[in-house]
Amino acid sequence: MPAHISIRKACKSFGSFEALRNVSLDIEKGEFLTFLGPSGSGKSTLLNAIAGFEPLSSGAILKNGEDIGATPADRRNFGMVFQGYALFPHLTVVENIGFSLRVRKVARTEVEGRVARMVDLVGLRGHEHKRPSALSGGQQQRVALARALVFEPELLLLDEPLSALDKNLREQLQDELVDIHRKTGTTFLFVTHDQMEAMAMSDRIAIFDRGRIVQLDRPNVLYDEPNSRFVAEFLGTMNTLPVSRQRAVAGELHAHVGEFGVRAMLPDAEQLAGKPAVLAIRPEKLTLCRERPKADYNLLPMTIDGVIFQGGTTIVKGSAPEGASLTLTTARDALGNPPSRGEQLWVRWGHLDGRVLAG
Amino acid sequence: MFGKSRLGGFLAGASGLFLLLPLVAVIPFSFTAKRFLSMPDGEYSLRHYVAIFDPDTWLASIGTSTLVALLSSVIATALAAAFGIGIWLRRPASGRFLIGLVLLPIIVPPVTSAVALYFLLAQIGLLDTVPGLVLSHVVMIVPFAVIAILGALSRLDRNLELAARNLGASQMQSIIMVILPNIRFGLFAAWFVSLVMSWEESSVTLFVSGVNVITLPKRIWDNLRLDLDPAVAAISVIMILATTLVILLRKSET
Amino acid sequence: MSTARLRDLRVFPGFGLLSVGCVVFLYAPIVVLAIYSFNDGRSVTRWAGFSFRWYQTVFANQNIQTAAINSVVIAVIAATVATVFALGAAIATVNRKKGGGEGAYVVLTFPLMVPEIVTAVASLVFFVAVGISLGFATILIAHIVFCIPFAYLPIKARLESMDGTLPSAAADLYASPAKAFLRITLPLLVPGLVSGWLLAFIISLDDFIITALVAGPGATTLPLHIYGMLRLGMTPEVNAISTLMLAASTVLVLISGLLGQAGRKH
Amino acid sequence: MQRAIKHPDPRPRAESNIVPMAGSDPVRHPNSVAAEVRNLRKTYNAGTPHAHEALKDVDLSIRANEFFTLLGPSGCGKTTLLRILGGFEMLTSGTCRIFGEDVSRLPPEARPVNTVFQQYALFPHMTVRRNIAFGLEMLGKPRAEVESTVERMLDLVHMTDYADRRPDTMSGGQRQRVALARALAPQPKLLLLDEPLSALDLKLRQKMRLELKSLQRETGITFIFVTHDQEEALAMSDRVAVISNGHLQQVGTPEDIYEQPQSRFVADFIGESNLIEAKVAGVTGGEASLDIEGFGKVHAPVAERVEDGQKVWLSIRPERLVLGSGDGQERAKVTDRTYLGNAVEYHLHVGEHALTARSPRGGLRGRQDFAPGDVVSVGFEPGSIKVLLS
Repeated sequence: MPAHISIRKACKSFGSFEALRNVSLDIEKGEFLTFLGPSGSGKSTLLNAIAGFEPLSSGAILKNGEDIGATPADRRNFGMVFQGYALFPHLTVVENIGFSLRVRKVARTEVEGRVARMVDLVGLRGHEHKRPSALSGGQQQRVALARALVFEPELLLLDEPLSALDKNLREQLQDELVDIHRKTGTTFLFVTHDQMEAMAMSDRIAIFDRGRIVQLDRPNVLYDEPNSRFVAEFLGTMNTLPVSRQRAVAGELHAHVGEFGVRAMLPDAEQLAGKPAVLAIRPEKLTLCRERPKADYNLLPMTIDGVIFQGGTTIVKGSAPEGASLTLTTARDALGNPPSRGEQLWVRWGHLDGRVLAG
Repeated sequence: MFGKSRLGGFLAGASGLFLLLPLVAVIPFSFTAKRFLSMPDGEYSLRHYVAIFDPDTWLASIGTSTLVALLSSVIATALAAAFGIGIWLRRPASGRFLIGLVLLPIIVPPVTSAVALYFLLAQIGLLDTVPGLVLSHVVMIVPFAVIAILGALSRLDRNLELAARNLGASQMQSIIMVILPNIRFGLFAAWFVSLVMSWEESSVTLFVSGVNVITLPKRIWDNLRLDLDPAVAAISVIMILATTLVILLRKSET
Repeated sequence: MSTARLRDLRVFPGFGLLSVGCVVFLYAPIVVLAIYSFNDGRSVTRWAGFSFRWYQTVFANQNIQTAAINSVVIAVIAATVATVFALGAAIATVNRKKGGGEGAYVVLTFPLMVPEIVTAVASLVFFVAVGISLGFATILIAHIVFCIPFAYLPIKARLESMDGTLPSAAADLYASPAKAFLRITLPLLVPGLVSGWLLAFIISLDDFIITALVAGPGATTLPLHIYGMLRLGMTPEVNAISTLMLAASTVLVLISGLLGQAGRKH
Repeated sequence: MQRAIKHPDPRPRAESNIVPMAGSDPVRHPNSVAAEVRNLRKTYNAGTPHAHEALKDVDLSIRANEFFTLLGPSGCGKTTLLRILGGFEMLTSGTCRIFGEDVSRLPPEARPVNTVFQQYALFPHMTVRRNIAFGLEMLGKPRAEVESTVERMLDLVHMTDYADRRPDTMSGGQRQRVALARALAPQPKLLLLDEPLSALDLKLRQKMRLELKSLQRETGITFIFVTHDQEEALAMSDRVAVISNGHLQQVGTPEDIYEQPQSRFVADFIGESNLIEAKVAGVTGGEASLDIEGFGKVHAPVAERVEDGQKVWLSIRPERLVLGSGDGQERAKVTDRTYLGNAVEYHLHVGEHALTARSPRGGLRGRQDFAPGDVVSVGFEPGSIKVLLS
């Protein structure tokens, strides 16, 4: 059985700029899939191509196995929530939501019933006859969502819909979006450059870099097992230390940072042996010690450069051998006396916490 | 923020005074009891205001001006809207060039326009006719209507059109149901500017009409040149009041 | 090819045609006028070959020369004086919402709303009332006055688009108000001043209605002269001088546009 | 109005103890007061129906050599206070002193203070070099001194390569550095910074926090920094003043503000906090027994006098809630779980109360994970409950 939506070898150029380079992707029915990447990485370009706003330079977009590349935007039956919402300013909330049914010449009574159900779903009861300009940012976002869902699209495209909102409201609306996704069962395709937002909401995340999808997986897999230095550094904070003398030993990788031995569990350890590589460790996986830990590997000396108080956690910045900089986060109380600038401490980490990546 | 400059205040006051003084000075002249243009010396009269209601002269000209202004403003607005929406939707590579080309005639000296239109209308036999005058006015005012409509379109969120298409509206539906309603103030502004400009147009009108078709500015001109009729002052006062009224109305709207 | 069809669907063919039609419609009269100014024959309807003879006639005409010099002298003086007034007015009115800035704006732009013929009548009546005899002086005074609003608008726009914290920053860096104005505000206003001056210059150069009414018997300007020529009948000489005026206006506007662009870069 | 220009002494003065040595900590002199405001009030449109009190009786002392932050939500009055210090707004009543001198009536150009504006306000018609030189030229410094100071400043903010560029050809971060250099060049006694990082993107903002902090340390100049970003305030400041609604809410070190909030506003605004209503059920020796409806009793220290039956608020940080299962104390239900990469956030229902708990992932010890619908026990780390009366 063909996938719900398939992208096959999609390429798109604007003049000499290649926005998409040979992207292929299957979107499963009912999933919450996020395109995540820095600006200009091609995620919005692909979204616009799927919506039918911009044709691909080459490649195909398939819906249930059928090529929809030539279908105009108004016949694709995909809903979209725009970045600035693009609500029709001259129409009220219910007129906005009912727009797609009106242009489809749906009977008036049915329009009213379906619009009323959407108004309930997004919690806009009492605001039905207001104009968008009289609504708050969060309410506008809900209207945009209802408008895009009322005609029961097969796919809902969301183009950075939360980026205009402040932090608290954004977190609240993230929960609501996940909730509506669960209730409607519609396939959600979400575009964002905010990695926290992506991790908090998605079933799967596709990470875009310079027109390519570099990794596509569940959020925890991407966070814990990034397949490249780009993914590792893009998702959250990551320490990357250049390693040398790496060799594969029984499915494990043994290497050195300066004079200190490091080990990481790697199924494809053979491939990295002898090539330039970095050791990647999350700041929260590092443990700070005042005495040299009793271990033969996975420990490094660290000279403290600064301690940044962040309320619940404290960030410690410092430098490791070979001039590499290290960042680690700890709970405030874990340290006893906070370390001071210039102090010489040790860090250690577990056998499964570090990863060696090409770079 | 830019400091309180006394010299600036003086220049601002002087500018205002210079600009308004003549407009105010014309008021007493309109109330003279004499038959020629003069300061009233103790005797005031409304006779020149009454004269405006002569159906053969002033009233006829007001009618002609209104007819020409209505026709040319509607045609100019329609042309400008079609041009503006076309450019906005298609965003052709030559868009900026085309817009520049349409706006450029604003800088044509009125005398040059007058000569050119005189020449053209003479060739096609429309000199001194209402259609000829309408055609001339449309040529003169289309660029201004385009400015008003492009202004409204530039404030229109491009995503509105994409949203309409995404929600299933055809191109025509999206123009009628989304674009036009959202530039309605721009359309109105374009129409209103066109109306006013056509109504008061004089430089070209003087050249291309004048015997069969006499607009209000043309009649003022003739009267002033021929017999210094104080009715000219009366009609000027009425037009100044009308302008003030329009400005006040637009202020209260916003 | 699927992508080509998709592109076509976004196009609404009628609009392209209308847009081009609009342009043709606007330019036909002027283009015809310009072409016939190079006609070798005396007729303004039959083409008899290319020649500059009408331009030579224009340049040899003593009356046209006098009128042209009058026009330029009046335009230079009027534009300069009007720009000074407009600069003062703009500085006094911008960013002073409480102090009647809006009222000042209405007063300063009111003459733009009043029909030109009415302004002309009013100016004439005013000069007669105060007893200034019509001539060169009345033309000049009238031009200075009606140029102020045109010079005011670009200067005001420039001042409003200027970052309002810059004078604060100058004061923060120990500049007195006068120094802040001379070192920061004035240099940044230059593009607005130039376009205001050029606009005033063009408006003054081209004006016909007001000039005609306040000119009196002796003084004349180029538009007045052309009008007089036209009353004697349409000749290719009129085409030539009209085309020259168009060329002058175009060049001035292009200069102003280029300066505006250069100004925007900084 | 006084127009006498009193410019700051360019040389470091003994009593202000400015230590312009890169890398070393400045000598702290807690007795020296850099800026002081007393009974400060600011009312906009006073006497009209639109009168708005932006600042209400603010008293504040800012010490020499400190990095002091004014923190609050937008419209709280923090920017007004900064503008009053800079001389861009006149105070309605009260006094404002800078290094002991009453500057209440002085125009900006007569104050020994420089400002980094929110949008930088760089002069667009001048090069970087000319921008930085402007203040020194206005002070009438000799040409050679101007030039050498400008070079030093360019070097300090690493912008020597951009000295002859104009501001509009540079990125936000570069402009920000130029604005800093321009404001530091005249060696002000006080540097005011009006949300200078808000125009930058997240990664750059984080990097600039460290740079600003070390610049302050290197120059020894007193920084007064305005922001609405509490993370920024906690990360950089020596002391923070939290302002809300024109009132000074609390002044203290970042640790104080975070650990010992004195009001619900501060607890909620700085970091995240669970705020729970509770009733006092007895006090013994500085510790109160508190009854939370639908949960039971908890104990917490109280600083102020409270009476039995009094309603109070408890503030508990999400990371101080300990979730567990299997000890028979399960009284909370997980309603939502959000994956955050380095942590997992749980939304809980405890009786009538909705709580948020955050559990860090990582470190060497594994933590238990829960799913929506799980019933769990909730414990509090010792000393994690703060009792608030307002």
